[in-house]
Amino acid sequence: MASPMVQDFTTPVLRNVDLGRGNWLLEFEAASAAAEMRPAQFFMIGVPGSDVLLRRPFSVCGLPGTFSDGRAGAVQILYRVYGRGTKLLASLGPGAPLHILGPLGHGFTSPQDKNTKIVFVAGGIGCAPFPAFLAELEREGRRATMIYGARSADELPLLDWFRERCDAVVVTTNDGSLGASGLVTGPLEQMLRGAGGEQLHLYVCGPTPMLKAVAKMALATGIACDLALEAPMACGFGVCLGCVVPTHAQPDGPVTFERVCVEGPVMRAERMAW
Amino acid sequence: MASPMVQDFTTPVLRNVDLGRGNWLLEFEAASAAAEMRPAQFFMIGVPGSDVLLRRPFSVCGLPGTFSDGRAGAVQILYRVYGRGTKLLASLGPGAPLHILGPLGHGFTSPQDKNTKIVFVAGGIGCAPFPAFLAELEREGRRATMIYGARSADELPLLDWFRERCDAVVVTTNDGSLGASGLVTGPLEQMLRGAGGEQLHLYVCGPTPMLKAVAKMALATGIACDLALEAPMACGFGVCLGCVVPTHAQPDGPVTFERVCVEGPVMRAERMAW
Amino acid sequence: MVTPDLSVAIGSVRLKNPVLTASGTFGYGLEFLPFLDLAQLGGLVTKGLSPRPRKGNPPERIVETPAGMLNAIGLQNVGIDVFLAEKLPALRGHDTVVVANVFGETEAEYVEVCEKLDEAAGVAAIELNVSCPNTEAGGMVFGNDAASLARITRACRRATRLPLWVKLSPNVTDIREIAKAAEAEGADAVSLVNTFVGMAIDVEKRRPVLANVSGGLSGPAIRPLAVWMTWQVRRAVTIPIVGMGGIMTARDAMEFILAGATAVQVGTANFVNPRAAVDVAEGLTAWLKEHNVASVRELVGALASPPTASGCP
Amino acid sequence: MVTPDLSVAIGSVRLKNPVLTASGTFGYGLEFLPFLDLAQLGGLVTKGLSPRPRKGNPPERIVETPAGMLNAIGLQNVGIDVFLAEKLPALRGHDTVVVANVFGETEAEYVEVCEKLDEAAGVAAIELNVSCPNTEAGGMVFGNDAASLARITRACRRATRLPLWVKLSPNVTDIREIAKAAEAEGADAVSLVNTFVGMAIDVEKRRPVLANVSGGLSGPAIRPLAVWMTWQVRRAVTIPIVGMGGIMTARDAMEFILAGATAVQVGTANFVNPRAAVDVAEGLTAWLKEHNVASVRELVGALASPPTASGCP
Ligand SMILES: Cc1cc2nc3c(=O)[nH]c(=O)nc-3n(C[C@H](O)[C@H](O)[C@H](O)COP(=O)(O)OP(=O)(O)OC[C@H]3O[C@@H](n4cnc5c(N)ncnc54)[C@H](O)[C@@H]3O)c2cc1C
Ligand SMILES: Cc1cc2nc3c(=O)[nH]c(=O)nc-3n(C[C@H](O)[C@H](O)[C@H](O)COP(=O)(O)OP(=O)(O)OC[C@H]3O[C@@H](n4cnc5c(N)ncnc54)[C@H](O)[C@@H]3O)c2cc1C
Ligand SMILES: Cc1cc2nc3c(=O)[nH]c(=O)nc-3n(C[C@H](O)[C@H](O)[C@H](O)COP(=O)(O)O)c2cc1C
Ligand SMILES: Cc1cc2nc3c(=O)[nH]c(=O)nc-3n(C[C@H](O)[C@H](O)[C@H](O)COP(=O)(O)O)c2cc1C
Ligand code: FES
Ligand code: FES
Repeated sequence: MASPMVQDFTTPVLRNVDLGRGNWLLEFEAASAAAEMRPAQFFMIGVPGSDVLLRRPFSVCGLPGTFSDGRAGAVQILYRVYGRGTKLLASLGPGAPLHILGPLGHGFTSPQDKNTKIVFVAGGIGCAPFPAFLAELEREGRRATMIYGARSADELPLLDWFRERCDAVVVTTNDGSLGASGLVTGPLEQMLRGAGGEQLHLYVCGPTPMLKAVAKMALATGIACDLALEAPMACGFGVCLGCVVPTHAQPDGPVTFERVCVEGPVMRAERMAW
Repeated sequence: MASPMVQDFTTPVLRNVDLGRGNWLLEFEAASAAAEMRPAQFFMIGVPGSDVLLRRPFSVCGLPGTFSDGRAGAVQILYRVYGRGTKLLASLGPGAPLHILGPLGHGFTSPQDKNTKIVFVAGGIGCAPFPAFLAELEREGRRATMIYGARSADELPLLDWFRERCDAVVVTTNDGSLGASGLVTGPLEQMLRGAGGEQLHLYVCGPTPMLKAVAKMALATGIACDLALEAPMACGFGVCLGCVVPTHAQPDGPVTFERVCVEGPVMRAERMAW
Repeated sequence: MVTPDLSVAIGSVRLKNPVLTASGTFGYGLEFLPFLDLAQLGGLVTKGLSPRPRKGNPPERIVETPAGMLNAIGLQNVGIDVFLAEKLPALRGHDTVVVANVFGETEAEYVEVCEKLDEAAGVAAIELNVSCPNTEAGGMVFGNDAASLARITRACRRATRLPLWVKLSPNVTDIREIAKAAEAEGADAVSLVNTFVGMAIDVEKRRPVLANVSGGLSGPAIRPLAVWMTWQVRRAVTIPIVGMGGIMTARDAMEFILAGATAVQVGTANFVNPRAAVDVAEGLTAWLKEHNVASVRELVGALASPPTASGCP
Repeated sequence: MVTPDLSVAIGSVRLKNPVLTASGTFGYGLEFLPFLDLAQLGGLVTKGLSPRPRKGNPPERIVETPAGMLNAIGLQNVGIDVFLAEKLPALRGHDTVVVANVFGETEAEYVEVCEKLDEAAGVAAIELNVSCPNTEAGGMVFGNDAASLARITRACRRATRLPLWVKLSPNVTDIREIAKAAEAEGADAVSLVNTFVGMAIDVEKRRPVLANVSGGLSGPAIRPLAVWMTWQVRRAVTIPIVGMGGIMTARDAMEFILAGATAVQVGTANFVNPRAAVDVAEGLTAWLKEHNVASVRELVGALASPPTASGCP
C-alpha cells in the first residue's frame, strides 16, 4: 500500500541543467514531500498535457541541503535522456509544470554499526541516489567510499562532486577511457579481498546485470548488500503490479513476485530470486 | 494531384506572437515555397517529434511584403488556439522546428475587370487569408472593402491592420460588443441592395454556416462569390480523400465529392452542393 | 441551476455517480486512500479474484505503447479467501459500491468464487472477467464464443443471487452476439471492454518485451474501438452497459454515455492520476451544469438521430 | 561492411526492399512524384479498385484520435477501367512493383476486377480487400468468417493468374483461422492488418463525428495489435506475410519483420510525411549496417527463442 504521506502535486521546474552527454539535473520545489523522504526513494514524474501516457520513475538525487546551490525546499533529480519521456523532460524550461508523485518506495538505510565501512557501487546514471545519501551520512559524521563504473569516461555524471566528498572514488570504464578498464566488479573484488576483518556494507545502483554481478559477490562473501532496483512502472504506488521482480519474500520460501515500487526499490541482495 | 512545386521542408519558428484572446501570428522562413504562393493557398504544419499525429492546415496570412515588419523571405500564418495541434503550436518559441508542406490548393484570384468592387467577407479567424490578398491587390493598384464579423469584439484579430488599409471595414458582432449587432449577412444584404449597377466580387472565409449563408445570398443575386472552405484534413495533398465537400463538378451535373485540399480550398459558390 | 443528478442504476445497483474504477487498475481500493475518499466514487471494481492466490506472470509485465500500455500481469491476486478476510472488511467502512471481479481457469473455479462472494456482506455485484483461457477447453478464451460465454454465465448465475455483470472481451468478430448470450443467460449488465490482445517487440534484443509475449492493450489508443462496441451492444441488448476503454477525462466518459453506457469505468488513467475517477465524476457534474442537463440519465444513448453505419470504410 | 541486401520475395514477386505503401494512403502513386522517386519503394499498393467508379461517403470522413485516425472514405475510387486506361500506363514508366488493391460488394464484382487486371501489363500482384460488407449476405463482411473468406478467395484465384495477396481484417476472433482459409484456397500471401472498426463522438453536438458513424482506425495506436496478429499468423501459415499497422519508422517496421512479416506496408505515415516509406527503407538499411546483418531476410521471424504466450493478461 502507498505510504500515507505520499503526495501528488503539480509544481514548476525551477532549473533544468544540461550536464552534457545526455545527463540533466532537474530541480523543483517539494519541501513537504522532501521532509520525510529517504535517499533512493523516488518520484513518479509526468508532464501535464503531454502525450506521454505514463509518468516515469526517478530517484531523488538531492534533498534540501545536499547541493550547496540547491534552492530552499527544492529537490533535484539526475536523469539521463533515454526515450520519449526523458526527451520530453529535457525540453522543459523553468516554470514548466511537473506532475509529481512521491515520496515512493523504500530507500537506503545506513548500517547500525558505526564502524561498518560504507561502499557505494554505482553504474553510470545509477549514481543518482548517492548524493542525498552521502549528505545524510555526512550529517551523521560518517564517510563513504565509491566504486563508480560506466561504459566510458563520458558517462560518469557528478564524478567531481563525488571525488570531493568521498573517502575515495575508484573509477572503472568498459573502454578504459578513465580509471581501471573493465567493470566495477574488478575493484570490488580487490576491496572485498583486502577488507580483512572490516565490516562492509554495499549500496548498489546501476543496470540490472551489474546489480546481479555485485549481489552474487556479496552473497558469496557474506557481505551486507542493498540494491536499488529498476523496473518499468506504470503507477509507482503499488496498484498496477507491473514492476515486480522475483524474490524470496521468506528466506528459503517459494519464489514470489514483489513490487519494486513498494517493497523496493531498495532490496537486500539475499532477497532476490534472479 | 499535388502541384509539382509543392515543397516539404523543416524550418525554425522565427516569431510566434501572442495577439491576445487566443490568436497568434507565427512567422517562418519559406522564401522558395512563397515565391509562387497565392493568397488563400495553405500549408500543412506539424511539429517534428510531437505526438500530434497529423499536420494541420493553415492559410498563408502574410507573404513576403504583406506585413511591414515581416522578415525577408518569411511568411506568416494567423491562427486561433482550438485543440491539441494549435495548443502545441502556441507553445513553440523561436528556433523550434516546424514541418511544413506547401503551397497547397487553389487560392484567390482577383477579378479580371478592374472596375469590379472587391468585398472581403470574414468571420473571426477567417480573416487569415485576406492580408496577403489585400497586399497583392494594392500592388495591382486595387482596393477592397471588408465585412468582418465575429461573436464578440474580442474575436477580430488584425482589425486595426484592415481598418488602415481597406476602403471600409464594416464590423458585426453577435453580441453587439462592436459594430453592428448580428451577422455579416446584415451589412452584406444592405451592400448588395445598394450596389446599383456596380459589379461586386465576394471573397469569403469563415465558419461553414457563414459561408453557406453568404453563398446563398450571392447566388440569389447573381454576384460572383469565392469561398475559402475548411475541412478536416489528414494529408493536404490529395491522397487521403478525407477532406471532401459535396459539389457539382459539372454545372447541373450529379453531386460529386471534391477535395478541399486540391480542388479547393477556394471554390465558387455555385459549385457547392450543400 | 441546481446541482445536476449524477445517480444511475445498473439494474438493482444504485450508484451515486456513473464513474467506477476498473478491475486491475485500482487494487482492492484501499491503496487509493491517500488520494481520495472512496465515497466520491460511483463504485469500485476489485482486482480479479480467483479461488486461490496467484503469483502472476514473471516480469517484464508492462510496456508503454503509443497512447496506451500493454500489460501481462497474469492476474496476480490475493485469492478470494484473503479478500474476504482482509480486504472486504476494510472496505465496508467506506460509503461506496464494491463490485467483485471474478475469474477462473475452469467453470468450477468461477462458480467457487461466486458462491463465496454470495455470502459476503458489502459486495454489491459480481463482474465476470471472461477474457481468460479455459484450461478444460484447450485454452479457448471463455468469452470469445457465444456458446462458451453462455455456459459460464449460466453456471455463475446459478451460483449467486448477487447482480451479475459480464465483462466482455473485445477480441471477437461480433461483440453483439456475445452480449446477447450474456443477456439471455440472466446477466444484469454487460461491462465492456476488457483489453485488446497486443504485442511489443524489443528490436535491439530481438525478443518480445513482455515475458508473456502478448499483453492486453489499454488506454486512450483503444477508446474509438471501445466506443464503437458500446454503440453496437446498445443496439443489441436491453440490459445496462458499463462502458470503458481509454477514459481519461469527463469528455471521454461522455462519449461512452452518449453511445449508450449507463455507467463507465476508469482504468489506466488511475495509474497516471490516482484521482482520475473523481476528476471524471466532477467533470461530468460541471458539463451537465454548463449544458443545463438535469440528470446524466438523460444523456445515456442520447446521440442525435444516430444514422446507421454502412460498414465499409 | 557492404551495403546490406534489402531485397525480399513475396512468392514470385521480387521486391528491391521490403517496404511498400498501403492501399488508400498512396493514391495511385502518381500523387507522390513531387516527393519521391517511385523506384525507391519496394512497391506500391493502389487505392482499392471496384468495377465502377465510386464517389464514396459524405463528409465528415476522417477524425484524429489518440495516436491514430478514423477514416470512412467509403472506398471512393476511379474504378478499374479508368485505372487501366489512365493511371496504370503512367505508372509503367516507373521502376517499381505495382500491386492492385481490389474490392467489391459481391463476389461477381471482385471477379470482374480481377479478370480485368489479369490482362493488364504492369500489375505485379492483386491484393484483395476483404473488409467489405457482402451485400448478398446481409452485409456480412467477406473477411470476417473463414468460410466466406474461402469462397471469395477461391473465386478470385480462378479469375486471375496474377499472384494473389489476401488482406485480412483484424476485426475477428481468431485471425489464424482466416489466414489458413486464404492459404488453403491458393493465396500467395496474406497482408495484415486492415483498419480496426471504431467510432468517435462529438460530445458537444451529441452526434458521431463521421457521417458514416463508424470508421477504420489506423496509425501507431494499432501497432501492438497488428504486431501480435502478425506473430500469430506466422505460426499458422507458411505463405509470406506482408505486415502493417502504425508503421512510422524503421524501428516499427523491424517489429513486424521480427514477428514474421517478409515485407511491410506504410499507410497513415504517408499523410504525415510523404517520404515515409522511403525513410523507413533507408532506416532499415542503416539498421542492418549498424547491426552487421547482411540481408533483411535473416531477420524475418527472427525473434530470439520466442516462448509461447500463456493467454490471460
Ligand atoms: C525506482 C527507479 C528510479 C529511477 N531513477 C532514475 C534516475 O534517478 N535517473 C534516471 O535517469 N533514470 C532513473 N530511472 C530509470 C528511468 O525511469 C527510465 O530511464 C525512464 O523511465 C525512461 O523513460 P523514457 O520515456 O525516456 O524511455 P522509454 O521510451 O519509456 O523507454 C523505457 C523502457 O521501455 C522500453 N520500451 C518501450 N517501448 C518499447 C517497444 N515498443 N519496444 C521495446 N522496448 C520498449 C524500453 O526498452 C525502455 O526500457 C529509475 C527507474 C526506477 C524504476
Ligand atoms: C484550408 C484550411 C485553412 C485553414 N486556415 C486556418 C488559419 O489560417 N488559421 C486558423 O486558425 N485555422 C485555420 N484552419 C483551421 C485549422 O486547421 C484548425 O483550427 C486546426 O486544424 C485545429 O487543430 P487543433 O489540433 O487545434 O484542433 P483538433 O483538436 O484537431 O480539433 C480539430 C477538429 O477535430 C474535431 N475532433 C477531433 N477529435 C474529436 C473527437 N474525438 N470528438 C469530436 N470532435 C473531434 C474537432 O471537432 C475539431 O473540429 C484552416 C483549415 C483549413 C482546412
Ligand atoms: C494493469 C491492468 C490490469 C488489469 N487487470 C484486470 C483484471 O484483473 N480483471 C479485469 O477484468 N480487467 C483487468 N484489466 C482491464 C481493465 O479493467 C479495463 O477493462 C481495461 O484496462 C480498459 O480500460 P482502460 O483503457 O481505461 O484501462 C486490467 C487492466 C490493466 C491496465
Ligand atoms: C484514409 C485511408 C484509406 C484506406 N483505404 C484502403 C483501401 O482502399 N483498401 C484497403 O485495403 N485498405 C485501405 N486502408 C487501410 C490501409 O491500407 C492500412 O491497412 C491501414 O491503414 C493500417 O496501416 P497504417 O496504420 O500504417 O495506416 C486505408 C487506410 C486509410 C487511413
Ligand atoms: S509500478 Fe505499479 S505496482 Fe509498482
Ligand atoms: S486532406 Fe487528404 S485528400 Fe485532402
